[in-house]
Amino acid sequence: MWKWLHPYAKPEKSYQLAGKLLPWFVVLTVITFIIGLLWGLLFAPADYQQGDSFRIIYIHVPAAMMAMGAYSSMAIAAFVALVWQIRLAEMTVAATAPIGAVFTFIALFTGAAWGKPMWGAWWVWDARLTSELILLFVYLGIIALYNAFSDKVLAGRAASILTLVGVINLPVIHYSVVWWNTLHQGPTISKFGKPSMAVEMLWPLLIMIAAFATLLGALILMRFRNEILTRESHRPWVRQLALNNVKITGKN
Amino acid sequence: MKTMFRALFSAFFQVVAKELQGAFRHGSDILNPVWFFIIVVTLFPLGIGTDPALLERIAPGIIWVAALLAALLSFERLFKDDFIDGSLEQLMLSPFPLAWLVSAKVFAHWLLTGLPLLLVSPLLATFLSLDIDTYIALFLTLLIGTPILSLFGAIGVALTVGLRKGGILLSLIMLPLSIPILIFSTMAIDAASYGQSYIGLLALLGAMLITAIILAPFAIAASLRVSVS
Amino acid sequence: MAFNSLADFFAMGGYGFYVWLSYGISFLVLAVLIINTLTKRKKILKTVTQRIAREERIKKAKNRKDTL
Amino acid sequence: MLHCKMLTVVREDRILFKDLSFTIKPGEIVQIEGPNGVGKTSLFRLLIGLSTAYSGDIFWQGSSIDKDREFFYQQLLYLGHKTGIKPELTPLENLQFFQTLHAAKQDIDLWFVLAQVGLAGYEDVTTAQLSAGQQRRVALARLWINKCPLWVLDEPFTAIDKSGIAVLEGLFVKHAEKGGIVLLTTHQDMTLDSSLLRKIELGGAAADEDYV
Repeated sequence: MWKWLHPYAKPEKSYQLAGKLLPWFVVLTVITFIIGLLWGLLFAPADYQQGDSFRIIYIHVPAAMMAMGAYSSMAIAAFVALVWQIRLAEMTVAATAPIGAVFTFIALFTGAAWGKPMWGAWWVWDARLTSELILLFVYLGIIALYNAFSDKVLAGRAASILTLVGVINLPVIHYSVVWWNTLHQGPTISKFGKPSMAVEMLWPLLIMIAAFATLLGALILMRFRNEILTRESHRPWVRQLALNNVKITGKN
Repeated sequence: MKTMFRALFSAFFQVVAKELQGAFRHGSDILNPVWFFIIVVTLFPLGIGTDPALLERIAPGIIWVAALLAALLSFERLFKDDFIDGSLEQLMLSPFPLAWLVSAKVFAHWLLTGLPLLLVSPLLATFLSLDIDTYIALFLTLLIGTPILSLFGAIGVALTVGLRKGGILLSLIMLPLSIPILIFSTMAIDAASYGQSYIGLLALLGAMLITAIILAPFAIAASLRVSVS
Repeated sequence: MAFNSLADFFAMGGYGFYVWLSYGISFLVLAVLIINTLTKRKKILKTVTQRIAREERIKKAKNRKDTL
Repeated sequence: MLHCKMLTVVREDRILFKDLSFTIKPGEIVQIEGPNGVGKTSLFRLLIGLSTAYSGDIFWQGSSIDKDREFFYQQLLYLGHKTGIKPELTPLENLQFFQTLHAAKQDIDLWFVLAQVGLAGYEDVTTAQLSAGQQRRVALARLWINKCPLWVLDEPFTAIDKSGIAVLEGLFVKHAEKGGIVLLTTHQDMTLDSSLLRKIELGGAAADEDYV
């Protein structure tokens, strides 16, 4: 397997591979989003308890899942980067962090907007929302650390280490928050989403999850390509690419 | 006369513009104090419990203490880098009045640190279950109070900028000086939460702000002359 | 179809504000992320061309004698 | 005309110099000489009003520099050990900033000036990415765009090679011919004709003996 993968460990090859994969991801994203949104917003029946407000679930749950998914892929990439010293994996960590942060933000915001009519408050210190908030802080910490280094190779390594520390710590944080929440006996909360769903509600959710997953993939590919371009900007192939794409401006 | 004023204002504008330009080139760095502010505020509900009544009771204190700490983190940036690279010297050798130029720097500092706190304050209000009237009071005290913090902080930084380990000293100087702002602001917010009038307290803060705007630049300029010599 | 009319659809059974706010903000944020990614690519390529232009200028200036 | 009367500076418990008096007339290029640690930089910093810890008087065009700072600073260009260049801005932006802040020449092609100091091709990179020598060149570019008669230059030749020194010396001579004053320190050998250069010797025996 490593032999087959080897040529793709070269930045230029992986840039091209990412470029070849990207259109497929984009097309899949658009199709699943259209189907999922139409189905979820128009055809799925209203929830008998929550009415139409439950339709927020179609972005909340996929965003929350992909926020975690993004972190998992970052963690795997960080592990690969640190164990096998593969620079492309470091780039993946850097490329994924902002996307994960945005997805986490969406999950938080939609959670709050769903909670307002349900609990009467925009924000309650519910275990899930709180863990989600801490996940956002962790993401932002990683991004800030990455941006603080001017040498992007070192930055990638530092961000990878922090990501792995987060992997060990995130479950602990999650369970501590859950435990803390039960001790504090916050406002009684009907947990979101988990109860067995009617099939006609579940299908659009699955499609939306697929949509967010492909969107995550497409965005990772795009940002991954950016990272490669930044770090390889001295190589002839990037220079040629730049000359083909941008007109030279400025004073000569 | 007219050209002199124009030169004065273009110098002010240039100082602000270059500060912002430099800060934005650092990218997400400029948001760090705000994130610090948000994280500190979220630590309190996690530490003392999520009972909305309790949170609302202590919210003014939490938010103002967090704002103070966040401001402390950002003060160093005000003159330290300029001192190290020598642009502070050049600023002091400019034919424009030093007090005027440092006010521009303080204004830029407020735009980069005070204003973001104002912008994220609605978020914190929801975290701490503030009602709308209390929130308005909070917003107004932040609006008047954060520029005072920037001005006071600039004096502190100007006094310590030449010292090799000025960091903790700066906090020791600054925190006692900012106690009045903390007290008046939290009093105003408390009054608002009981539905009482807090105009008087706001006026007091406003008076402090105006005094600070008029006097602080001269104090900053004088302190810089001491620190840099 | 879960709704009888367009007005019903926008009202979302009284939860219209929250539902559309959620969807609106979510897609807005996603759009910002996508635009940011695309402009970042442009910016990277532009800095590369700027560097090429700079190298040209350095080459041109090599022959001058009256500089520091 | 720059006139100093009875300057005395005490640092911690050491006398750097005592009762120093001199006058510099328009059109003079003056080199302050003396071994390391004799207080050349300290002298410069009081001449430009940055440091106030001294006794004695300094007059520029007949008025005390502490009294009429703004008038003095309109006519002063100072270049210190620290470049005064902001690393997060580009050389172009740095010079633009200098133009506004020090009322320098506006109608001048900064690209041309930067090419003159050997920075062609580096005009729009952030200065942080430049070498120390290049950063000094950005600072030196100020010599081309200011209108000040008094130049106070602390080690202007640092990180400049022989031919570059000759270019700068040519610039000094031209400045002096127009009635300007150049006050400088340097460790490098100058090729300037000694009739054009006046030297002021600092310290030596007098300073070394005096411990308070």
